[in-house]
Amino acid sequence: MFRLMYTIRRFEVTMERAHLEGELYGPFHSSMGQEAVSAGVCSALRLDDVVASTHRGHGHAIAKGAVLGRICAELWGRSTGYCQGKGGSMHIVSMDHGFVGQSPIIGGSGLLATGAALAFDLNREERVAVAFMGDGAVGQGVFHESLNLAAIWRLPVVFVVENNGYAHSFRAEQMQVNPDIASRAAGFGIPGVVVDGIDVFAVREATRTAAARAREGGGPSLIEAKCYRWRGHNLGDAEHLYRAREEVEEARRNDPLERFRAATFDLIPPGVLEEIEAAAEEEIDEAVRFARQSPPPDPLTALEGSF
Amino acid sequence: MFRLMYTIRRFEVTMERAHLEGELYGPFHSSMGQEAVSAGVCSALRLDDVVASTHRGHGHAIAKGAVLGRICAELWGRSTGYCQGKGGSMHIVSMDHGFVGQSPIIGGSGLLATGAALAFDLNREERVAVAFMGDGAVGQGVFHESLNLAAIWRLPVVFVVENNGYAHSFRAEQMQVNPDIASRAAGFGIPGVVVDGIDVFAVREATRTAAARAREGGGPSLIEAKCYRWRGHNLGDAEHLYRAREEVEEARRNDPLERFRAATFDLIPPGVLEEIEAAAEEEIDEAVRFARQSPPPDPLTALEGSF
Amino acid sequence: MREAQADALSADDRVFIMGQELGEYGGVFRATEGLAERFGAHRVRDMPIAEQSMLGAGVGAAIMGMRPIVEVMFMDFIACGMDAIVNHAAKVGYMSGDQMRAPMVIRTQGGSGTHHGSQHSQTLESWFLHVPGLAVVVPFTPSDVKGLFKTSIRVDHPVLFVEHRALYRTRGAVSDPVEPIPLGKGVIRRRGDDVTVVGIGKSVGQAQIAARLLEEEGVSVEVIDLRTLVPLDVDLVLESLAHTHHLVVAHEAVERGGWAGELVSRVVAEGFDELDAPPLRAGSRPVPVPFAKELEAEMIADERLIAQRVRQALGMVEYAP
Amino acid sequence: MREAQADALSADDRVFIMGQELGEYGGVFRATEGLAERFGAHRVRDMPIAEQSMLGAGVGAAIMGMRPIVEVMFMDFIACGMDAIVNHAAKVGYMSGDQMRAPMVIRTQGGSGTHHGSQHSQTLESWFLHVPGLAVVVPFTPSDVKGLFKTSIRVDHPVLFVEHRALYRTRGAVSDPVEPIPLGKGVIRRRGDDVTVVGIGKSVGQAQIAARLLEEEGVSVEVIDLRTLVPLDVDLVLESLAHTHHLVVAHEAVERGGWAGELVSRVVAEGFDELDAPPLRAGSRPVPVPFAKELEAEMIADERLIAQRVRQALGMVEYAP
Ligand SMILES: Cc1ncc(C[n+]2csc(CCOP(=O)(O)OP(=O)(O)O)c2C)c(N)n1
Ligand SMILES: Cc1ncc(C[n+]2csc(CCOP(=O)(O)OP(=O)(O)O)c2C)c(N)n1
Ligand SMILES: [Mg+2]
Ligand SMILES: [Mg+2]
Repeated sequence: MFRLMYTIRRFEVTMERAHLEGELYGPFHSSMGQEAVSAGVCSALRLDDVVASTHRGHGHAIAKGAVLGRICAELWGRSTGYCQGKGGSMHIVSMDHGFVGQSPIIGGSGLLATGAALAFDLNREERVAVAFMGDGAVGQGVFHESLNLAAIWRLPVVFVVENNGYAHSFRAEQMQVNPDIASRAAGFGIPGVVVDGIDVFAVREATRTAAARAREGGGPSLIEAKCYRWRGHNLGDAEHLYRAREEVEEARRNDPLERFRAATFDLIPPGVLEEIEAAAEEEIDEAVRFARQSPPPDPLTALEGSF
Repeated sequence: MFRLMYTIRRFEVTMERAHLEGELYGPFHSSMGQEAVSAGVCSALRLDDVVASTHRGHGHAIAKGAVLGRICAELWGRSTGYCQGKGGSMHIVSMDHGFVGQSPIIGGSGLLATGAALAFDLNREERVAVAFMGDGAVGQGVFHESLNLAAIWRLPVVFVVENNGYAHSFRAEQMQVNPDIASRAAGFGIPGVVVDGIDVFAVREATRTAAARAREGGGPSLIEAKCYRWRGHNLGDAEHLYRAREEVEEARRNDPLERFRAATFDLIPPGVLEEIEAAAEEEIDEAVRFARQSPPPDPLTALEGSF
Repeated sequence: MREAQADALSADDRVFIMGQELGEYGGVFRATEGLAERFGAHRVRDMPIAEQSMLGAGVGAAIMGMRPIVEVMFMDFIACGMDAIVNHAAKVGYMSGDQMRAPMVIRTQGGSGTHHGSQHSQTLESWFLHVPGLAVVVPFTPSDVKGLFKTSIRVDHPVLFVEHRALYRTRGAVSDPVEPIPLGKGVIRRRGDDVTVVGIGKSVGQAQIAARLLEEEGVSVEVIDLRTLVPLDVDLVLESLAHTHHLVVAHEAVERGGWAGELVSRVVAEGFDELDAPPLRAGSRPVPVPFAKELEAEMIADERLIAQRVRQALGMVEYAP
Repeated sequence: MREAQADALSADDRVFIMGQELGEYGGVFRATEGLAERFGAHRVRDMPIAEQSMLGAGVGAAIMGMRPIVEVMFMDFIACGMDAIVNHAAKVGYMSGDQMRAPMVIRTQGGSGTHHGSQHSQTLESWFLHVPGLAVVVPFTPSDVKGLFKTSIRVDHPVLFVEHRALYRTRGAVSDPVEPIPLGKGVIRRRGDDVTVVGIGKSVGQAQIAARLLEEEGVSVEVIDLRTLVPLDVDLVLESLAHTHHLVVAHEAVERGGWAGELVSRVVAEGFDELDAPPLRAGSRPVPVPFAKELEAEMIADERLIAQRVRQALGMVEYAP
């Protein structure tokens, strides 16, 4: 789990730099600060469980096992990317790893996961579908439709709302009267819990419970993971218009990686984490090399694959 | 109130007959059995409050004061109808009476009422907007979006869900895990109450409370009025496919008109209600005459009024 | 339609149906009658009223290998589920670099004639020509319904399958077993020499009626049923024009922005020299569909309008939009 | 745009703005910067992410006499609010027999070029030609933005007002005070003799670039900016054709099912004899907009495609779709 979290952190740092240096293009939404949610949720899943994600999905893809080189190559718009350059940062898919796609249409991930769970239910498979969503998704009607469908059909879905405090510039308190998103669950007759999204163990535990329940036919659950978005909404976001630098600094003191270190201080021998870090960094460097060396897609492939 | 309820009842009976005799065309959704909700809600409102309605809206229109002759003429597709024949049974509007329209797109009435309330809020007017909705609307995402918008902006809206047990053939229990629709309110931080939709006094009381709250800036409320749809979903509905005749007969014993009579037995002198009935019948006959004698619209008017 | 769906359910375990009023009720137009009993309520699923999530869940199930049939009761309600169709169903396959596909059939029906008013009478298939990623099928005869459905449920892409309310009671011979009909192949429904009238669905029937009317006036009309709008069988139209040199394209949808514009533009670009006169369109007037029958008759395109456009295309009367 | 909105807010109490990121943030494209401070957060309202109810509440407010400006951040998200626009905004006035009107301006922006991928790059205004009840405005120059906005906010019907992301930074002289520009009147942006190229918004700029390219090849191009799609200024195009006799219609939207088909059909029906060659369309290829720049360049219609279509229209090279 530390490896996952560290990889995500370094990945975001590295991609951000590549963007600033003009090597990458297109929108970029960093998941920095939210690593414990990605890692905690996905480490509680099986390989054949599936995850649907959002515009802020790098962490989810990595945590679900997608290959870094192919993610990088997609961000670089190369033919070796997961989507052969057709997707980009907001549309990574790795079917091999059950990462069934991102929907940057707010609320869309809930639909995809509900549908996947419906497929599992029809095929009597013991698989679970997870929808990552932002707190912004809670404004959307489809969020509620998904909860309701999953509830009445007892579908194996875990809805994970990453409440990082903001939907772009909009604070969660401005978007709903009741600040606990988990409270929406009751109206649909499903469990709703709040977890500390900085604590990877707490997230994993909550996900395990929800996934086990889903697998046993107990139906969906809603997990609200409270966390904080360290970066601007996207690269180039004029953050200062809506939040103070001090607020961000304060929040960053609550670092999921440091929290892990502190929690495992007595358990993990010195040097082990450092080794993991080095290995992760090496993997990322390698992925970047792969992306850079990959050829761009053949333009004519743009015209293939659609009715 | 008795007059309203009785008028609605007789109106539906009369229109149904005109339909069966081939004089009317198009879909027809009878509100028979739900008269106490229409009358209870609307009698708690002021003239300049507004009501948005659904496909099953005759009762709402009548209760809000719309003129019977012009409603009839619209059902007959005549030029003197409220919408000059462009609307029909599912699209009555009477701006003069604050009956701002029906939306047979399930969930649409909630949007219209929320928007009207927004206008009142912007203009600092002490007016209230009511959305009538069926239990079926609770499946729609926009139902939840409306509740949320009205809640965060504390808009003067009263959402009235007429839970008549069915959305066409679909029973409320099949559509949601938690059978009390009012329970959805809590997730949005607004009051939600269940009332007996057969008891016109209870409905009126609940509406008064909600409307007063809205008028004082207290924001929206959700009222669930439990009632029963006496007729098929629409004229020609194959009811037997989904509900037993006995169930309907049983429910019809709980007649809102009879309930009113029983409740007021000691208060209203004999003969008074009969006089009211006679007057209402006369009014309906007159309305039908007006519709029948009105000319059809000039075909060319079909091409006017739109970009 | 019922048989087509039953066949699909029997033939392929991956097929299931979602929609409102499907189970006990058998569909408001009876197209799923008895199917829930026969195949179970899990494969013929009644839905709450929630178009966006019904269609969206269809996409989610499709990418996991299922073949959902999703029924949108009235085409007007497609507007409630547009995001699921346009942004998800039509795009997930392409965007993923073909790692996934979203094979699903979105069944719906639309059109005027039952006096349901403006929000229940629209003909909206033209929107979907403009949405790359979807096939659009609009069958006319009962045997085409079956043959095209058989193909649609097997295709690896989402298909919008549009029926017309007025055609649910049409009867016609259906071969057994029915052959799948390829998408993108129109048929000539009637041979003629003077003008080609092209339509889909209900408009084909109206074109045939118009052809009979015009026969009395000495005009010989060829009628083409395109059967699918995506793919669009422009070649068949061009072949016919090589013979008739005059074209009228008919649809009940509002003329402005309707698919006839696409066909006319293609024909003009690819077969300008075959045209002896401007191709004309016979579509409905640009207003919502009103309730009253006198009003509806004024704005909806019907056999009379088609006949009039033919006369105009042939220069028998002057053209007026 | 910011000034246009500020003017509207000052001039008319009934005007207010709803959308995401509008208040403190000033809009993702800065079109509402400072407005919340100046006019108050109740008149410049930040919205949760809920397109359907944002647009639907706009309709509800409009029928009570307000004049909402509703901003849909990316045109792609219009699919999430389609029901409110199509079934409500466009129809409530008509259906009510004119007892009410729903005057509102739905602002949005779309198009490619920022590599946002398939779900954030669409150009979808063509759908709305097919929705009677809405005006569709697509301005090109900064002064047209102001002039057309001024009219749009005063019109008694809903107006879809489409901006292009690439044009937010365009500068240009804007007269003060700005005159309202009537809807349905195009302008000739460049005079030419050999061919008329018609576009809207960003495509007008591309047509001008193409015109300069073609000048070097000895081709003289007339460029028309339609400014609004509904109403559609067919007369101006016909006038121009009386001079040039050749037509190319350009838009970034996917060619299949796009509005160019409407214009071509109208022109052919009403001005067939003026045409020396088939009118051609220059629109994007029928696939979703991909992320990678090489792929996007292949499918998006741009100045090179426009120039090529002009050559084809003039018979300089052979036509290939
Ligand atoms: C349907 C839709 N509306 C609006 C947007 C624009 N948008 C993109 S991200 C975003 C904020 C999302 O906030 P949240 O869900 O909390 O996710 P976070 O960015 O915090 O991870 C918005 C409004 C969108 N992508 N989709
Ligand atoms: C968006 C949408 N989906 C489906 C329908 C079809 N439909 C019409 S009425 C109805 C049932 C409505 O049930 P409910 O809301 O309980 O109202 P009731 O008929 O009981 O008054 C349905 C599904 C519709 N009109 N609109
Ligand atoms: Mg957030
Ligand atoms: Mg009901």
